[in-house]
Amino acid sequence: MQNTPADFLPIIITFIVASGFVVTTMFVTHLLGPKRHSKIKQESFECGIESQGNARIPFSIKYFLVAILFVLFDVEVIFMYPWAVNFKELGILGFMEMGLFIAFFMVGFFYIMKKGALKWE
Amino acid sequence: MKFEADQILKEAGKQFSTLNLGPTHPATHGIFQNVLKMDGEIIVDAEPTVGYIHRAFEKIAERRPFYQVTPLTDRLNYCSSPINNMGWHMTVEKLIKCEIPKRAQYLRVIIMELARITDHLVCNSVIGVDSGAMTGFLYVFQLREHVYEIYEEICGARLTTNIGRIGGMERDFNETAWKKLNLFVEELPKKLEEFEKLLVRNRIFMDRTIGVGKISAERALNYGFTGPNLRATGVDYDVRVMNPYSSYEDFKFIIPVGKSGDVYDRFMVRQQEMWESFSIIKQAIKNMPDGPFHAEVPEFYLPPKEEVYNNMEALIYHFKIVMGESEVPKGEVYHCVEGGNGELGFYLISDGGRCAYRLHFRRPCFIYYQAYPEIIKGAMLSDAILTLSAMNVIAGELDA
Amino acid sequence: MSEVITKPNIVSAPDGHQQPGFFATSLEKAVGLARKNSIWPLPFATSCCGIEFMALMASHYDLGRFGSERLSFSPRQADLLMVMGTIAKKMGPIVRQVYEQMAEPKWVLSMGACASSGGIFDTYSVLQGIDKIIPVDVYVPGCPPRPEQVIDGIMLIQDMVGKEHFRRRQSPEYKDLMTKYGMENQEK
Amino acid sequence: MTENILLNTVDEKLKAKFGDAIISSEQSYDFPVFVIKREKIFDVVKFLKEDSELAFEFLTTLCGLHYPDNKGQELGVMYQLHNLPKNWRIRLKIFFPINDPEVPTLTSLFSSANWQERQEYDFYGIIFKGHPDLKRILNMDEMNYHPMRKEYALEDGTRTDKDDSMFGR
Repeated sequence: MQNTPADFLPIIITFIVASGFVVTTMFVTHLLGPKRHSKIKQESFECGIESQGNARIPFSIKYFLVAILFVLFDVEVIFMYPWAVNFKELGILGFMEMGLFIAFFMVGFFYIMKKGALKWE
Repeated sequence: MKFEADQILKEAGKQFSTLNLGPTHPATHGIFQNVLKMDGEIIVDAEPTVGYIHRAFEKIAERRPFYQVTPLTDRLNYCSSPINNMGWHMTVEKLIKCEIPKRAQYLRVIIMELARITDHLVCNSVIGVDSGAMTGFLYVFQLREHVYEIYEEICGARLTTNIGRIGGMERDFNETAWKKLNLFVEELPKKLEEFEKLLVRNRIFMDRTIGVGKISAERALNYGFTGPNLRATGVDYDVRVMNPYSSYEDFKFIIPVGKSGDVYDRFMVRQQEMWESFSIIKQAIKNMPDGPFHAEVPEFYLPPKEEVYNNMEALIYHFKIVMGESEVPKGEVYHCVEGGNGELGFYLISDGGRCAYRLHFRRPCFIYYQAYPEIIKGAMLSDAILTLSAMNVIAGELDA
Repeated sequence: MSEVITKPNIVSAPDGHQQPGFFATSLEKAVGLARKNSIWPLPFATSCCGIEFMALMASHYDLGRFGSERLSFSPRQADLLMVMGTIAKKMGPIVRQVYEQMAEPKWVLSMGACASSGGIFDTYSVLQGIDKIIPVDVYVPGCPPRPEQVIDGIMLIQDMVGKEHFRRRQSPEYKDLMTKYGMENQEK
Repeated sequence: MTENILLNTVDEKLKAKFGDAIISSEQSYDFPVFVIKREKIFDVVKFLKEDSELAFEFLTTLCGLHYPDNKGQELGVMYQLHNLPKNWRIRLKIFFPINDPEVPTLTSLFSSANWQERQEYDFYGIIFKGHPDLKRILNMDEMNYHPMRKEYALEDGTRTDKDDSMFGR
């Protein structure tokens, strides 16, 4: 099965259409939407009162840790979707393969639990 | 910029970040501001600011004749305005020492208990909304609409009802009011149970509310707690039982009491109180005495319109009341009712003139919201928001 | 219910040139139609009108039928500032700050007598009507207004949104209105 | 009448303990009312709270009063105490001149007095000595007068649509 460059045409077209849609909508809304800049509008919204102090202050690593762990396990779930869709055709072999895949993640999860990354205090 | 970096590093030692749970915030259900000093997710200190809808009720009350203060009172705790109206009317009746007939008292009890149910419905469903369960709110608001319809039959208004008069009720319940009331009484248990099933044994709700926003009974009393928040800590103080008014002594009902004073106990106390109010309403409907629905206090009770148009005394009394010339006994009186949030007291000094010389409202929300910083110290931010809605702080009553 | 409604009433098309196979209308009307039925309200609820707004959002009077299902509590994604309830003088600067930080095009609906004119609270501490600090498009009377009255106000707002010209926010009258309220008109 | 018994018992104990600091004691509707000298108010409330038999451990409410015409006693504060187990309620009043509105604070006895005293400072300008942070609570901080005093008007005068001639004012 030899794929000639012409076979990639539909992919390119969809790519162009997608990015074209994004660019045109951004451009059209920028053009159509009325704009009125003012100093107060540039300030950050602080529930209605003037904001004091600098927003860029150091906050604890725990937030970042929880966020990254979430992304990690979220990506893991994405790999499960194609497997879950044709779950029947893949049969027992596919099931064991996915079981192995999940086992690797469980090892990582067990490590996290032991290191106490998810404990908040 | 070198200086900027040093400054942040120096501050990184034990520097708390301040978070402003500001005036316009969806979680505060009203207009309060709390500047929270946070260490990560834990609240270290809170500095509340109130008074964002201060409308000077006490100053207005010194310039209005007695019957015109009622529309003021139903903007205090506007989730259960009939209770405030009745409280004010009873204060004036205590001042002029007038005894209102049994039927009017029973009608008042029905309306007050309906208002208590609606107040607790909003508070409990908002606790659900703040802990993530939105459906409860939408189910329960349907019940509240049916109670609005009953109010409309009696006094024409939905929310700020201005119900009742000094000396009794302005009119008896008409035919459709009774029909709607009986319809509501049939429908309430089913809907309330459905709402309870949603939240009470819900794993997430229990984890989010048990042990959150605790206050001990002794600290609660020191902070002047009354109402469901005090009963949640274990003190069974209820004005309807302590000094009964409007013939509450004829009804059998228990006072639900919590144990640990946390959000779950407050929720359960309010839930149980709704069942008690429901049973009071049924008792009131069952043995409703007949007779006049207002007392014979002509110089205070506005005569019905048809009488005003065709007999002389009613016209004179009507004129005297409306122009506020009816002579009021001198003296000072304090009367309190069990409002949606606690003991709602009216301290009235009258010098015999057209208006009250001084009227002070004992507003439960204003008094127990002082404990909020102490309760949320050391709690997580999301628990602080849940505690705020569980204490049912109503801005109108707080900043009156 | 006398007759069962089978076909839900679809929003009527804007007036335009209709021929078999195509339909031509001005871009303004098409964009106005889209904006009109997807207004995101900012519920600036302070007191009793806020509870009536809850009734308006609940299932009985459902504001979601008019496309304003999604409430936005931050002014950045709000089109309509619904000021509901008493605005004290302490609250005035906050209403003005939230209004200024809303993205154009923006509209203001003042619900209730207190927001529109100070209502029954003509006292030392209440701002007598929010049109003293921000321009208001629709006033809804009532204390609190019934949900039907507010829906009528929302439909008035929808007409204004539907017929809004693109150049309105740059027109001289709008600029004078802004300077009258002391809001600066920095061009770029 | 049960109230009179309460009036007499509390009256005797207070007179025994404080003598002439209790200016007057009478029964008004269902409340025994005691007018007390301003300096002794803290000790009286402390005594009422800690006394084993009286045990008034709940401060129901407190509010300011303004009588412009009785000279030397223009401003006043009313406290209401409540003995929950026995359901006894009493009312204490103190009066003092307007040019020296100093009153000892009760925040050390009842934390609920904190904001209520701030409210009375905001309304009447009564300065509560020893209060943790006595500043305005309900009104704007920039307000320079105390609005609840009798001489100030209710309206702020910016309303043009209400012309008083129609109301006979």
